[in-house]
Amino acid sequence: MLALIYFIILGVIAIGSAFCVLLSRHPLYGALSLVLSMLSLAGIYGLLASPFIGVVQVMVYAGAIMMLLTFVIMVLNGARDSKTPMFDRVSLFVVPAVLVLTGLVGFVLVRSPIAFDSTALRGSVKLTSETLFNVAQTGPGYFILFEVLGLLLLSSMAAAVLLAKKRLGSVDSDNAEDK
Amino acid sequence: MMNLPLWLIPLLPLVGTILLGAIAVISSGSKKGPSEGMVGFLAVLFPALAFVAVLLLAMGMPVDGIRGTLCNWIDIPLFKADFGFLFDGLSRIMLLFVTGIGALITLYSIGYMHGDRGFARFFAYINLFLFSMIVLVLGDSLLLTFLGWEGVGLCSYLLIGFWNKDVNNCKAANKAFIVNRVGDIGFLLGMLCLVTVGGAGILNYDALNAFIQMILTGGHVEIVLPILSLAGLLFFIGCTGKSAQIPLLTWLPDAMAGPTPVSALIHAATMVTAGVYLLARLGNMFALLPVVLFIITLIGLLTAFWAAMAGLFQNDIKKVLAYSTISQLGYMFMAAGVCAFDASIFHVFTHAFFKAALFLGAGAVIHALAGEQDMRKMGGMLKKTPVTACVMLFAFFAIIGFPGFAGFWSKDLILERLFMSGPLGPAFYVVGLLTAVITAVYMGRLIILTFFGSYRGSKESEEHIHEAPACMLIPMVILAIGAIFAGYFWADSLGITVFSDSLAPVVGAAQASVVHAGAHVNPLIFAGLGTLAALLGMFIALKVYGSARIPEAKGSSAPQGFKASWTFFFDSLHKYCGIIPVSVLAWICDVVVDKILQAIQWTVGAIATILGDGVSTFQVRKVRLQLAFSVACVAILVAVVLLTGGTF
Amino acid sequence: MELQAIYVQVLALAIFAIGLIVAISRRNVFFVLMGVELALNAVNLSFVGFAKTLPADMSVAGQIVPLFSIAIAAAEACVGLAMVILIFRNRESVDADTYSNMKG
Amino acid sequence: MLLHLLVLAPFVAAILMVATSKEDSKSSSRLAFLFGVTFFALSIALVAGGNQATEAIEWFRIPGCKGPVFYYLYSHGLGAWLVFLSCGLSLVALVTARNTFHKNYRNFAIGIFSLMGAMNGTFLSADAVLFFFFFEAMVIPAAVMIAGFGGKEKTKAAMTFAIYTLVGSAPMMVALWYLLTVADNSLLLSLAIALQSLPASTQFLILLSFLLAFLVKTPIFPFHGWQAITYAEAPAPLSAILTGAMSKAGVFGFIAWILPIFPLSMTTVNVMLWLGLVTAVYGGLMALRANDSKKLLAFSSMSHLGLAVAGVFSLSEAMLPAVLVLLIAHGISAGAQFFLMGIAERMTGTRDINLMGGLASRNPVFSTLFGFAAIMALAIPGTAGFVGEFTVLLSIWDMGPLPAVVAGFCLILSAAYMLRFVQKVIFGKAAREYEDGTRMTALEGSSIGVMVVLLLAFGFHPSCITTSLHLFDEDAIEEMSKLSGHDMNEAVTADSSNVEGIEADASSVESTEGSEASENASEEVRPMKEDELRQLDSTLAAAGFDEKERASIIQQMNATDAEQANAEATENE
Repeated sequence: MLALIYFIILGVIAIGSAFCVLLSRHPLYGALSLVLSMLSLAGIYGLLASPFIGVVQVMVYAGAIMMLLTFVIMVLNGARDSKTPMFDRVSLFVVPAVLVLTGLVGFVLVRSPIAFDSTALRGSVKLTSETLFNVAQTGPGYFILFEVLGLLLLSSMAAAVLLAKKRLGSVDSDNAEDK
Repeated sequence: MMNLPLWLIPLLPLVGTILLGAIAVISSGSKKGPSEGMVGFLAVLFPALAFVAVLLLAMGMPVDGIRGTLCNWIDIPLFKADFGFLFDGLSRIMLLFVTGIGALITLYSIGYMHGDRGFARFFAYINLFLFSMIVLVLGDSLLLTFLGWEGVGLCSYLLIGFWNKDVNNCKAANKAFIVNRVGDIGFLLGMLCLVTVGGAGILNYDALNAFIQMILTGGHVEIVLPILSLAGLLFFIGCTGKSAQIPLLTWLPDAMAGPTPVSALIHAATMVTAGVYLLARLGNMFALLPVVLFIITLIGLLTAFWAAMAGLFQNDIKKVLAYSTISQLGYMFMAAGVCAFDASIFHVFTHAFFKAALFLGAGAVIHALAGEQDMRKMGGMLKKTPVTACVMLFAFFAIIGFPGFAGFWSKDLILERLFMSGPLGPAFYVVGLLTAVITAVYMGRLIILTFFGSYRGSKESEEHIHEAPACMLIPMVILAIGAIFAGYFWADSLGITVFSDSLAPVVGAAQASVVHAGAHVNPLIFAGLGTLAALLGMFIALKVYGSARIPEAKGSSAPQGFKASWTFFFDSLHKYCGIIPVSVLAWICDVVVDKILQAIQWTVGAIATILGDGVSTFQVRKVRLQLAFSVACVAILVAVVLLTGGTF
Repeated sequence: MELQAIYVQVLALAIFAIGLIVAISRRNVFFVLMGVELALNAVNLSFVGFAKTLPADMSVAGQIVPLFSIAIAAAEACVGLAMVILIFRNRESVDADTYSNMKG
Repeated sequence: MLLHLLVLAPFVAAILMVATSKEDSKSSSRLAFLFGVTFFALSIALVAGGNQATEAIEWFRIPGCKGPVFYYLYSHGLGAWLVFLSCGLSLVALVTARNTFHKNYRNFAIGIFSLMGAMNGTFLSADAVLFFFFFEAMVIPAAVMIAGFGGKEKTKAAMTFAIYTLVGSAPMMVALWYLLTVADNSLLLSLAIALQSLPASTQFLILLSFLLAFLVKTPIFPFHGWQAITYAEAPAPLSAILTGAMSKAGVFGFIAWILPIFPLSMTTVNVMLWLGLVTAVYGGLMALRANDSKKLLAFSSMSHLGLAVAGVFSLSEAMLPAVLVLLIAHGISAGAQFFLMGIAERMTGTRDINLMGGLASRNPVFSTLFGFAAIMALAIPGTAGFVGEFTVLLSIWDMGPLPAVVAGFCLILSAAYMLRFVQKVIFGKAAREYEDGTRMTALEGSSIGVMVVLLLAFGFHPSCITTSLHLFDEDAIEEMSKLSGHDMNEAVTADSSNVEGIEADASSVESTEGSEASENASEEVRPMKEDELRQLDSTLAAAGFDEKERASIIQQMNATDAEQANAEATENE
């Protein structure tokens, strides 16, 4: 019962802040609303007996990613534009389509007989680390995936640096030198 | 001597062809061309050798002939054919004069073609022709005969269009080939017809005769008669094509566009008689088919009469001879039509001599006049070219059936057989006789216009008139001698029947099967009537053309090749029944059907393009819109899946 | 009235829908990125929610996969933002529609 | 090994050609020539070697289908001779292209080799999917080469060609896939068995979609829209290959795939026969009016192929060797004509026959060859074309005199258009003043000369072609049935526990599954016997002249089918 109440509160916050993302004019406000939404989701993870994911959610998502996003928004001053309309005619397509899709999927979901299993494991650090690194027990699959993920992050970092750095001889850098 | 293999005979000219062809191709690059002496020697050598081989074989031939199978040709289910040769009485006679006259005319051509750029090429063609002709008469199956049959047609095409710089010659050649092709398809379908009746091996002559014998003894004639008649008719169409009978005769006058020796060899002496040969060869079969025989007689009669009439109106010396050839071929068909196959072959034999002599003589005249072919510009050649004139005169007597000359014996024989052929015989006989009169008239006209009177050409050309060289004269003289004496091989009135005896094993059975119920008439009456006809014709010719005005030659007198001056209505008939319908059909295909198909193709293409354009308007530059569409479509898909209950 | 598994899923669905709408219908490129993040979050939630409906040994995957998905989201955000910076430099605009270089 | 070499090595050769220099056409042409000669020699070895097959290697499995797709090559007489055509024509194409494309010779050679590999694959594959794969793969190099080396309207021609042929075979792909979902595997035998289990209307639909692909490829009358423009715009050496070898794939499909798989109704056979004849007449008439020399040749080949298709659907006993000889004769002669036309185009700079003429005096050697090739196309007796057309006519005559008369009319037409063509191109006087282009080289001349000599040789000795025909001999059928039987057993062991029932005698098995299995087995036997029967027919026919035997082969097949069914029924009892 208590869990349900917490869930409703957190869920309402999550959805509400998600709406704020949708409706806010300035990206910075949107980003902050998104952080709020993510935090409340982290709470729900806790409710669902997955504290580790909740913590990772707070640290990586709400912390790192959103921080990066906010940083970039602030760095790019032009992000604050008032010319671009929030919605246009495309939205007329999108909103009903998504709503219909959601309705359909929701319809199916509601009819499906799912229920919590009491034997489901608690998503603790121990469980996670054992699954990931105890190769002898769970097989090498997750471990390899983990390593590959490391490579992916590394390469994305390199890509980001390469993409975002100012190239010598580019128009911008020339302009900068002129100034 | 008996060990001479049969395949040697066709092989010799084939070797000649290959050698001369190689020489022609190799020397085509050089300016001067190959040595004419060597080419001429090679060209004559192989036909002459073939003649010798035939002679040797003919001497020691057993009564029922020699058979030799070289190897298998086609062997598939339903059908089997060998390269086999059959040397019997019929092919012996045909081969003798084919190779003999062929060798003579080749010799003549050396003089005639002197200085021509395509000297070696010409003789390669001639040798190829002789090869095909030998295969035609020597083949022991219809298929092998067909090989020769189309082969001679091909050579005829090549030689008519020999001077291929003039497109008219090419057109004449095309016409000859295509008209012949129509006939050939008849032949082909006739063969298929026979295969249907008699099975895979039937095309062999021996097998065919055995089959016919089997039918006769078994009494199954009624059963196979319709399809055999069809086959017979189809074969006859083939014969009309090759032998220029109604309705496929218009190509022969045009074929005179070729060099004159070619006209002599191919379009008078040998190739055109292939149809008669085929009729005689299939005599046993034709003897069973009264309807077909009647058609053959009628066609032969009409052709003989019509061609004689047309011959009256020609001004080109070679065209006159061409029509006379058609007319004589008509005689041969008449004879074949009343089952007198030996008589028709006899006429082929004598005709080969005198017609070849006539053509060679005409060639000598044309040669002397440097290419002039219009009779209206000739005249008085008797003094200038006496040998040629004598040869022509003898041949003239032979063709009109002057007593004692070759044509007399054979033509009388045919007319006699015609008369006795049945209830319609006398009528046939009268028309035949009338034709003989007309023959004498137009041939007399030719002789008078060419050799008598005074020269009507230009003065400067008169000085160049000269007698032909010896290598041209020798063959002419030999042929003239043949034209005089060839008839004595079968002088019925004198009781000499060498010729018919030698043919009897082949065609005797067929002729015996058709019993003539006509009253027996003294042969001397026929001889007398024939002589009378010849004399009458000569008299008319003398009266009309000897003294009367000679029509003025108008316009160009160059050989007209494609355009025969007057062919009654057969050219128009071909035009309206053959060429125009095909052209219209082609036009419909090209302009109507093809355009419709293209329109359909275009419409489908256009619809696809429009649809594509329509779809591509959705492919806008807005990524978000694309995404929106895809989301909407996912929604639709999900809805479909839900509604159909997951059937897909 | 206990917390039902289906509630979690419905919540995830709602957030996913909002994320989708944000990602597609907003023209500001930052909102596009944020919409994607929101949708990813919803998916993670769905994973965890489903993991809880499975018996013990099978529920482990539901705990691990969201981790990977979060890591990938981090990589995606990293590269995505770099690209935004790059394009912004050239176009001086955050309107996603002006970025389009496709020939229609 | 030979089969693998012939199918795969051309692709390797194409890849190797990439390594050669693009600018230096000399060196690349030498390498290409070397490869070409090698493949030609291999194809001769294949023809001489008789029937052979490779190991069936499992290639992949299509989802939704029971059995695997094999990489399984099999050479019977028909395929081997067509491979001979494709290799030979490719070799000559490589030779003649040397003087035409100086710059891009390398790319041309790459295209030719990949086309050759695809064609060989088409003619040699024993697996339907493999066949289809190569059948489609042929189009791509050909279209690319047309687009790259063609005439003025090359893009349009390439598009038309590609779209027509690909769209034409699209229904076949669907039908094949559907058939595969029913069949045990994609070999001929199991397809034939599978087809029999389908309802008649489905069978007909599948037949139609198979037919369409081959009709378009051949091409047959209403579907010939791509042909004229493609052959006209393609570079002449490529046109020669297209008409000489690739268009044979259509006829090959009729013989090697349609006839064994589908039980054809009399109506279908008649319709196909008349379609073939109409094509033959139509092609002839169009050729009569064509002024573009290559279009003329295109229509002429359309006419000949129409005749060939009509011959195929005469279903006479003599059909197979007859059609094969016709195909080979046409392949070589039409190929030679296209090559010569390419040389003529190079010399005179035009394709319009009204603007040509007088080549006989300008270039006698060329004209001799040209005339020879035309004569070969006319089916003069003594050339291979005659043997082919005569025997095909013989087959068609089996269907009645009227079709044969129409076919005869085509032969007359062929004389008409071919002579007109020869007259306009090499005879007469030159229609206009022009600079001579590159003349025919000795190598070109001699290679085309060899083709002409080959035609003559086949004309006088066609038995080297006709005796090599054993479409499916016993070994191959055993192999095939072993493959399919093996798979069937596997499937059955997986499904039911009643394995012994299948291996045991059919009479001792009472259960429904057992009887089903025996039914399957008997069905598996039937088409095999059909093939044997056909072979038996062809060998027997030379001896039997009975009128009854001349009844159409359909009835025979039906009768024997019925007999067999009876026999099996008695066996089962």
